[in-house]
Amino acid sequence: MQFESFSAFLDMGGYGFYVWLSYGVSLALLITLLVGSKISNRNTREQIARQIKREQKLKLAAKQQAQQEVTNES
Amino acid sequence: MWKWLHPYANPEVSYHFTDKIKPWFGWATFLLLSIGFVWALLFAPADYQQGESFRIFYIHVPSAILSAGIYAGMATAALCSLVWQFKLADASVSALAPIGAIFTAIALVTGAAWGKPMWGTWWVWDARLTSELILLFLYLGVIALNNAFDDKQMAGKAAGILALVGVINLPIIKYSVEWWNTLHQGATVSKLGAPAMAAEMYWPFLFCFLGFIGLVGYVTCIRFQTEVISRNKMRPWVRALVCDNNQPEEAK
Amino acid sequence: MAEQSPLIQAKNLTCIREDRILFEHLSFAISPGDIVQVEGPNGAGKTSLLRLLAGLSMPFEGNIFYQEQSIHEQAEHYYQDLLYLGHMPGVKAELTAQENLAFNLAMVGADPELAEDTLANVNLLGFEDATASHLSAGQHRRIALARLWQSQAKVWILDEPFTAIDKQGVASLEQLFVQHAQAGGCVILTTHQDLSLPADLVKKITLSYRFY
Amino acid sequence: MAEQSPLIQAKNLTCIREDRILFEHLSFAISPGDIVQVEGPNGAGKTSLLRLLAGLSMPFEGNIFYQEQSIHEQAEHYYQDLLYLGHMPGVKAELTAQENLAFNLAMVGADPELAEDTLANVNLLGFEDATASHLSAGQHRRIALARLWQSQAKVWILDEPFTAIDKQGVASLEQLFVQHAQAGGCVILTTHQDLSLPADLVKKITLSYRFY
Amino acid sequence: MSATALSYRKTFSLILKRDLTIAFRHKDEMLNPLLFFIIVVTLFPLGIGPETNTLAKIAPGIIWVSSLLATLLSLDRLFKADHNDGSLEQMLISPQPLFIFTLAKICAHWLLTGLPLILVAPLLAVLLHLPEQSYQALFLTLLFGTPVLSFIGAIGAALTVGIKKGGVLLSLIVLPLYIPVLIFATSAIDTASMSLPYGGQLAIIAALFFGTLTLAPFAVGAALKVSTN
Amino acid sequence: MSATALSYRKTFSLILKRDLTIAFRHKDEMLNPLLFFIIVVTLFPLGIGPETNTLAKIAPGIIWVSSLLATLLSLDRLFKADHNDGSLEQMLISPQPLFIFTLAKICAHWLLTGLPLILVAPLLAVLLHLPEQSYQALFLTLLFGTPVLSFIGAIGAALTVGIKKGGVLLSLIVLPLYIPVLIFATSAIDTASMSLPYGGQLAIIAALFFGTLTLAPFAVGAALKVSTN
Ligand code: HEM
Ligand SMILES: Nc1ncnc2c1ncn2[C@@H]1O[C@H](COP(=O)(O)OP(=O)(O)OP(=O)(O)O)[C@@H](O)[C@H]1O
Ligand SMILES: Nc1ncnc2c1ncn2[C@@H]1O[C@H](COP(=O)(O)OP(=O)(O)OP(=O)(O)O)[C@@H](O)[C@H]1O
Ligand SMILES: [Mg+2]
Ligand SMILES: [Mg+2]
Repeated sequence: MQFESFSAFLDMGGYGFYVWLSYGVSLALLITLLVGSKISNRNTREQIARQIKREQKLKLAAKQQAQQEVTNES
Repeated sequence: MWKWLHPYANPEVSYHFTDKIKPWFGWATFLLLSIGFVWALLFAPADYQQGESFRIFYIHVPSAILSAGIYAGMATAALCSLVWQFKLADASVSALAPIGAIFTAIALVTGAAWGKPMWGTWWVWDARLTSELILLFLYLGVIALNNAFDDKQMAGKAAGILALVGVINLPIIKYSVEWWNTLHQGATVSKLGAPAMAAEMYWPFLFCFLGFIGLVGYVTCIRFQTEVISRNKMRPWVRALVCDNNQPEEAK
Repeated sequence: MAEQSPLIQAKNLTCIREDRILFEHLSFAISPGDIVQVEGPNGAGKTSLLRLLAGLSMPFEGNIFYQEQSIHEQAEHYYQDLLYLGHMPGVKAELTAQENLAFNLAMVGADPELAEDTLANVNLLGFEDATASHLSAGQHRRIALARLWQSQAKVWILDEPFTAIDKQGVASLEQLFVQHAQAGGCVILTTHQDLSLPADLVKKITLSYRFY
Repeated sequence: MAEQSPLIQAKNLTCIREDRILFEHLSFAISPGDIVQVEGPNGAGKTSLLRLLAGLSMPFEGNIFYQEQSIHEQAEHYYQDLLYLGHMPGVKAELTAQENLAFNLAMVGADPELAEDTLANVNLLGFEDATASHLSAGQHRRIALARLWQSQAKVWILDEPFTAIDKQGVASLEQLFVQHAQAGGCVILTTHQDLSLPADLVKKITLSYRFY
Repeated sequence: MSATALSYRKTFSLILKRDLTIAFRHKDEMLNPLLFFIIVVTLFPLGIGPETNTLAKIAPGIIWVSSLLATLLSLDRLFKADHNDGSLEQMLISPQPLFIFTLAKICAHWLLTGLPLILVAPLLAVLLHLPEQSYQALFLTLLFGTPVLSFIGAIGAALTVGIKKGGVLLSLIVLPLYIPVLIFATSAIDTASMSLPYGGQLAIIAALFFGTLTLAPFAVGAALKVSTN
Repeated sequence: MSATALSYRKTFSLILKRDLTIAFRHKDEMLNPLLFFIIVVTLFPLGIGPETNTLAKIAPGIIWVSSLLATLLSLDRLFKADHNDGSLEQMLISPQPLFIFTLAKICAHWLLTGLPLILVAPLLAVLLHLPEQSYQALFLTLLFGTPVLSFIGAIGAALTVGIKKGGVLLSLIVLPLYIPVLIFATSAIDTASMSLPYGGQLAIIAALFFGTLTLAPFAVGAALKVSTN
């Protein structure tokens, strides 16, 4: 352990601002990257699922329409 | 010779393969980075010249190295996509670009935050700094181009061409910037030499570096999967996959 | 027709745009002498099909053959025999009618001197030196269509060639198509107007609009 | 018709473009309830006439009156009652179908919320969120035409509204024109296709092509 | 029967919103103009050399010339897209007065080229080692000066909208008109760097701003009417 | 029956001639690019101040950055016009190989933007008080450097041709790739001003020229195919 106290740890021998700025920004960027990637993965899945559902609905509607036409003709 | 690669050119196979290796990357990253950061911040000795500010080193250098490494990977993928028409390769171009950009940004920010106390200025037009900045521009260009297309397939190919042009340019840029700076001798800054590093500094660096590599691997897996499924929306296997995965989530 | 080998053959074409299947497993053959009208409501995929046939985009699945060779494998040969006019037919607004046509003719190896006479065919006599941007919508399109009169290409793919063309123009185009077909070429076109050609001359490919 | 005061009156119009007289001393009156088809071959001056009527260009000679006032002297009043769609109908390729329509509706003071339902009228259901550049030629044009269903304007001036529209679309547009005319509006349009409306509903203005 | 008259404000915001939506179809495109300025400004040290003193001396000129050129680069598209797809025609025959339309177009243009410049100005200032006492002057001159660029540029864009090639012609018309802004703005920043008061120059720029704000929309309207015939 | 195959040279000259005709539809427009460069370069002394020494020092940088930006200004139109009116499609399905077409387009672009710059360079050099011993270096770097700008720029233009909004994106892609040319060219001129040999830099620019000459047309072709789908 290189530091006597917590405040010394925070101070970083006078370079606290720069060290914590570096670590803070880096962590923030990395977490953004990680979370952003996960979110976009989930969004893509959800979007595909939504589309599948929509298609099924449209397919059903098309089928019903076709049936109606058949009954109308007969 | 390429026979063994053949099954992995199939999107479905490579998707599942990625699924398998992803958790390994995840755990490795978690372990390595938590050890590395604690070591770097708490236990590694301060530099005799730079004092505690040296702790920036443990992020700065790994991300600087990775920023170049990821570009190399991206360009390789682009080459595969262009020459062998690998559909998956341009998915990895799209997946890698943002990761590389983030690491380049980290190298720049940490470098600037290190430069202020060490050199007394946030920024100088030094060769290394400048070429890192240009690398960021190249990454952002690739990302912007990738996002500008609505069609993912086209986007990946176009971004790949740009990445490839960029990689031909990258050595030229690096060389030119280095040369430019030595010619216009100006406010040159004495750089930290490369002394044989002490072991107690080297180990935490290694942990951080490997941790970052693990992180790159993990995020690449996630992004690659996203790209693959969004390119294969119409294929039955993606549809089955999405339906399986979503049902339990909705049940919760 | 069975004795002739087909000029163009589509096998098992599937086209997907914007995640919508426009058509699936479409197969057909077009022989010399055919005039094929691709029919369907707006958004059915007529233009998409024509662009596939012209090799301008890649099918999601399936293959297209010209004289029994895949069009992507021997693109140069195919393109020598192809004339494609899309919705925007490549008329430069800054050039005059004659310059436009002369360029197009020269690009396919025809004599650019013919441009002036050819323009007379499309009723553009007197407009040779008017820049295309100063012409009416129909005249603008006629510049592009004028190429047909000098074309040596076997395969004509025309996307709504009659847009903005008056009735007389449509009639003379239809005549030209018949001539071209009789000379052993084929014409693939889309139009929302009915062709006034005898029904036995025209084959139809009908695309229906699919919701999903 | 004599008892009604005309909506639009053209007096003695002369139009000259590129040193060619397109028409001379043209006078006509359009009353509420009229559907007027401007006819003529390509380059006859149909578009030029329509642009004059919309106040987009100035006649070489003559005047145009709306409700007995010159359209240039009370432009704001006229433009409140006017809907003009030219060859290029102002659809932004970068916006979605719905955004395009909502903007157009909002600009004339209609409720932009109606956009979604209105798109259904032109068979664009399901394409609300597709950017216009990703639609087919006909669908692109339908976005512009959708405004007609919500229009409160009395005077509709439409330059080749049927371009790229399929038969069903043409039929429903024609119906809409009749409704609009019956409600006291007027429609001035050009088209090279024959209208399938009964001949007594449609008045015609025929421009002939002049060589000099 | 006639359509409800729209308030000027509503019309303005409708058009503004449309233009911004087109520019920012994808969210991340908002970053592009910012990035563009950083890249352009980076070119100068690379071309000129890294000496801090030289850079600091020419920094105001560089930032201002960059913004002139960036404005120019984007002017061509200001009305041309609307002209080509017929939207401009629709605006000309809308019952709302034309100056609302032009004002909205110009505002959108400023938001897309002027504002990003103001936002990245601090970063550019650091990159070019601008003395700290000039920061405020840089900010203020950009704040009042960039709208003037958009206003004046719009007149040129409107005059050339009907011309097929355009491009260079536009620059020829517009650049000479930009010179006053350039001179006063850079001189204000230079004065500030010597810790002298620069209120005079700023006042002139502000006057230009208000002058063009009131006059340009009408001039643009007239120019549009002429050049679309 | 099939059309006579055209020689590559004929195709090339046809396309080149067409592009030049379009640009020179009106004779007087030939002068515009020249005027444009002169005006742009005039902006710098106005923005930076008239001291001879400063100007002479930054002159190479300014001339080169201006030519970078001027190239950029014209790149947007390089393929977009052809894309919008369908000519590009026609080229894609012509039996002639695509690289002839792209090469001709790029050459026309250089003749319209690069060449004028070389022609006015002496004038600009005088305006900016460039030392006389640098004139030759300026000329030579422009001669070999401006084609490189056109070649690289064309790749960017081809990649963005299908994108509706475009604009800044093209600059973002292209400008970073221009940096080596900028650096070597300005450093050659600087070296020359100290009466030192600048053959090294020039050789590198020439290498870039030949490299892009051979590679760019193919890259552009591939990019066009991708982005028109
Ligand atoms: C914005 C400013 C900076 C940037 C963009 C930057 C960029 C880089 C790059 C690109 C590398 C190369 C990594 C490799 O070997 O591949 C690097 C390494 C390094 N940088 Fe920085 N740097 C910056 C500021 C600083 C400062 C201020 C210091 C210390 C005072 C510093 C210390 C180092 C060290 C020690 C290395 C490792 C050298 C080695 O052994 O390879 N950097 N930096
Ligand atoms: N922008 C223009 N500038 C100059 N002259 C023009 C312009 N547009 C059209 N003209 C001239 O006016 C004539 C009539 O054009 P107009 O567009 O009115 O014809 P039209 O009847 O609408 O033809 P079409 O059926 O082809 O649309 C053209 O032949 C042309 O000579
Ligand atoms: N550039 C594009 N990008 C993405 N999707 C497109 C694009 N063009 C068309 N589409 C999609 O393909 C469908 C079919 O378009 P296509 O142009 O083939 O129709 P079409 O049959 O030619 O119709 P029209 O009669 O209106 O010309 C459209 O509904 C649209 O959803
Ligand atoms: Mg179509
Ligand atoms: Mg017309």
